[in-house]
Amino acid sequence: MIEHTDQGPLDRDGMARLVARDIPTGSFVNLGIGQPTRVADFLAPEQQVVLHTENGMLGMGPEAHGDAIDPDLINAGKIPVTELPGASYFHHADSFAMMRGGHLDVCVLGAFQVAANGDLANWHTGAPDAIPAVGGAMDLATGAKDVFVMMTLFAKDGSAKLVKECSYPLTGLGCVSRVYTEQAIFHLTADGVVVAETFGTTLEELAQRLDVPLAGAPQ
Amino acid sequence: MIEHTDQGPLDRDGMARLVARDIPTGSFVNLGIGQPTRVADFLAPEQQVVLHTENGMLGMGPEAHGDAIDPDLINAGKIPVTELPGASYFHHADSFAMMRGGHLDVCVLGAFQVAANGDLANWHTGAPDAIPAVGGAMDLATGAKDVFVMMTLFAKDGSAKLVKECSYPLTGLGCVSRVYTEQAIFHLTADGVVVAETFGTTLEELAQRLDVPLAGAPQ
Amino acid sequence: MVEIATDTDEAVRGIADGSTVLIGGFGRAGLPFALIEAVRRSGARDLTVVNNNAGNGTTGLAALLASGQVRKVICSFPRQKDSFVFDELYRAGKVELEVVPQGNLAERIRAAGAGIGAFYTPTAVGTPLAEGKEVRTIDGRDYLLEYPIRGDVALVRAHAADPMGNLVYRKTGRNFGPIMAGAAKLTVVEVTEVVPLGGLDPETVVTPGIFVDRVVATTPHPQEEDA
Amino acid sequence: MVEIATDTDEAVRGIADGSTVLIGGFGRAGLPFALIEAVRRSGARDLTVVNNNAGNGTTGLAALLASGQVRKVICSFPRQKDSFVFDELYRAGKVELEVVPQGNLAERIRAAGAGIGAFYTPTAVGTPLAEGKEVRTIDGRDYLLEYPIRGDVALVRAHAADPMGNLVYRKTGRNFGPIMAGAAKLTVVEVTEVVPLGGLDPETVVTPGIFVDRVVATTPHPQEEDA
Repeated sequence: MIEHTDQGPLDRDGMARLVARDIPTGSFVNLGIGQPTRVADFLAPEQQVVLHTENGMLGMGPEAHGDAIDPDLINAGKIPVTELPGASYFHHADSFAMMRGGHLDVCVLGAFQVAANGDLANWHTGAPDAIPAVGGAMDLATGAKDVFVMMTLFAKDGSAKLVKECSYPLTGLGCVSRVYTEQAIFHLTADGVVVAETFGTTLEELAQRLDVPLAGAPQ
Repeated sequence: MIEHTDQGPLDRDGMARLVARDIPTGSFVNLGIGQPTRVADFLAPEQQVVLHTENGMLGMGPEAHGDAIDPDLINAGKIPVTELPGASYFHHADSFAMMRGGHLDVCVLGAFQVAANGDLANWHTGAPDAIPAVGGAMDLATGAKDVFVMMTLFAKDGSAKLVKECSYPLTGLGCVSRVYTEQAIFHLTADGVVVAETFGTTLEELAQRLDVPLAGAPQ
Repeated sequence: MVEIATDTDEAVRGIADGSTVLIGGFGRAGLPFALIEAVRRSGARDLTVVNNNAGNGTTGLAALLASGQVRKVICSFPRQKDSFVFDELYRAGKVELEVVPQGNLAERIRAAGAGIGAFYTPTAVGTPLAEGKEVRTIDGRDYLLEYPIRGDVALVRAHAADPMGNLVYRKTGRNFGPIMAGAAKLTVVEVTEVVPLGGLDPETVVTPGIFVDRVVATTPHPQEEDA
Repeated sequence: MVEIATDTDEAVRGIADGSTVLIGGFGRAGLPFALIEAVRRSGARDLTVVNNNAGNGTTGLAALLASGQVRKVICSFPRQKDSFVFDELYRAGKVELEVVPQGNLAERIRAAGAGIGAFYTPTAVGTPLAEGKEVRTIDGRDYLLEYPIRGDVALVRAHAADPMGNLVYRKTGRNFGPIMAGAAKLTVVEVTEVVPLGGLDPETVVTPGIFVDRVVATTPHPQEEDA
């Protein structure tokens, strides 16, 4: 466990950089819509990571601009993207079979809440007037070998988002293996929540502010 | 009902010719291994029939000879065949999805026995020392919209092959819609077995020799 | 041979009120914009629409919704920045919604075309979308039982067709087209180009013509790109 | 990037005794003849082999059977004119046999790769091959419950691969390759040619490289054509 107390909390790029750093070489990776998309900017070519987009492509390249925009070539966030050499296209049933069948090594998702046991809530606030919309979130959460979550550690109202039990409707059960926040990286393991690194805070401080037991922290 | 008493029973080509005649224009058709393969020789170009082979092809052409033989291009009977313009290739799961999903209009199969209710027995004699081998027979019997059977009406031991109930192990339940034999064409309908045409015999004679009720025949 | 329709109105003729209409496309990629417009013009009502989304802006699927022809939407992601037409109808109780996880949606459509009676999927176990669904434990893992989604009609956009109805797509425009084409009683496809027989390499055909009933050539609709 | 093996022995290294080995091919089309030979040389024993057939003549799968390395065969059609090696072993009780209708076999292999826990199929209902299987009536029709067939290893023959492991096939040689590639923990592919990166059109890739672990270039074995 490393406590980076010589720096403040991570900014968004800092979080994305660390997620990228931790993706094993040669992985097949799906980056969720929004914040996780930024991880692509920090993947090193020598990592040889292949990006999957669930609307039917492996070997997705960076966002397309100007003349490179092709309305038939978009990512899951409906942003125009590009194609890398060695890419392939497939239909939706094949794309989600790839995911459900456990062939994706890592997916990176945002979250409203993650529970200590790996339960994920990221699709619905539970608000009575919200229109439900799930997209591929449940498929990704259930299908990828490793699910990394990127989120702020606390909500705007100050409540922690790493919790004993999710209060929001669930996306998947026990699926999250790592949580990247601005203050710390958490590994969710069979032995409980392990803090891997802290940023601008300490394990002890985190243990005081969170309601979940952190391995190795003072009780 | 037409009684062709001015001629003898059909020969094999005669049966194949009548099956071919009765396949509706524009049909997608699978011809079983062996005798049914011969139907292809009698399909008229204007029928625009597209042949399916379950090992992964639509638009199959005639048997290949000489230099046209390609070891990667075979039919379900493992005979080298050719490719017609407008053909397509697909993998086994897609090929049988096509069949099981009810997209094939007609398949033509051989049979050991067909029951009056459309039950088919064509994969196993039930002999205790026989090595069971089913191939695509059950998939075809269950999947095609119409299953036509081509067979002799009587076995070598003189027993009828169009029966009240199959004694051989079944391939599919209630799946056969027509039976082409050397002596008659039978339509298996909700109202029972209807003789459409006879060859070298009469409805009355058939009714005497078969143990299944024939619509319109004297009791 | 497939029917090559002379225009989109002819291509969509005969869609009955109350039909379930599978509509390809993810966002605007692969969206059969011209066929949707033709269905709108046809006046067919009381439709159940299956699409990944529930319309954007004021054209395409949103226009079909706005004209009151849609009774129910089955999709994975109705809520978008510019899904205001759907949002308003939904909040007013004027359209039903069934939300299905995207992969279960795709697999249910595939199952319809493949003659699968039902299947067990791990996706959505333990979530609100599992409510009312049968759960089964297989090899220690929980799965939900899901049933096929069949269409009376499928509307698909592909890149090119040949006279047999064989189809090829362009890039991520492929998405739901190949599975929807197999899952409907009547499959209508708009393409940029109809090529002559022999004009498609048999190795590269994505949707065999057996799944296609009618093809119509249309230019990609201008609104497809800027709406 | 996929591993490009220098020879077939390297390509099949590490296959443990007792493995389930999915072997592509229908007849000799798409049969990974050189990889089967390498498995035979490896001496791996007690194998369960999944293939459409159960070997022909004295080479390929028949040779693997003859060398006593196969405990069980799962196939749709073992009996052929020249399947005497299998026939003899089977009659002597030296090899187990599970006969599966060809389409159920294909769908069970697909299900393994697609993460489907089980599925209901109409094929084989009411036949001896339905014995012991769960029957369920859905919309008035009876279906059997079938489970996935997973492989420890898949041996596949394709036409060409690129350095990402993307594959294209030739004609009816495609058969079981694409579904077996997804259904095994380790997928080994023999190809006629490894092309440079960018050498395959992304629209025409049949098996994406995500399903492939090792590729080895081999000339189609001469015995493939005349054995």
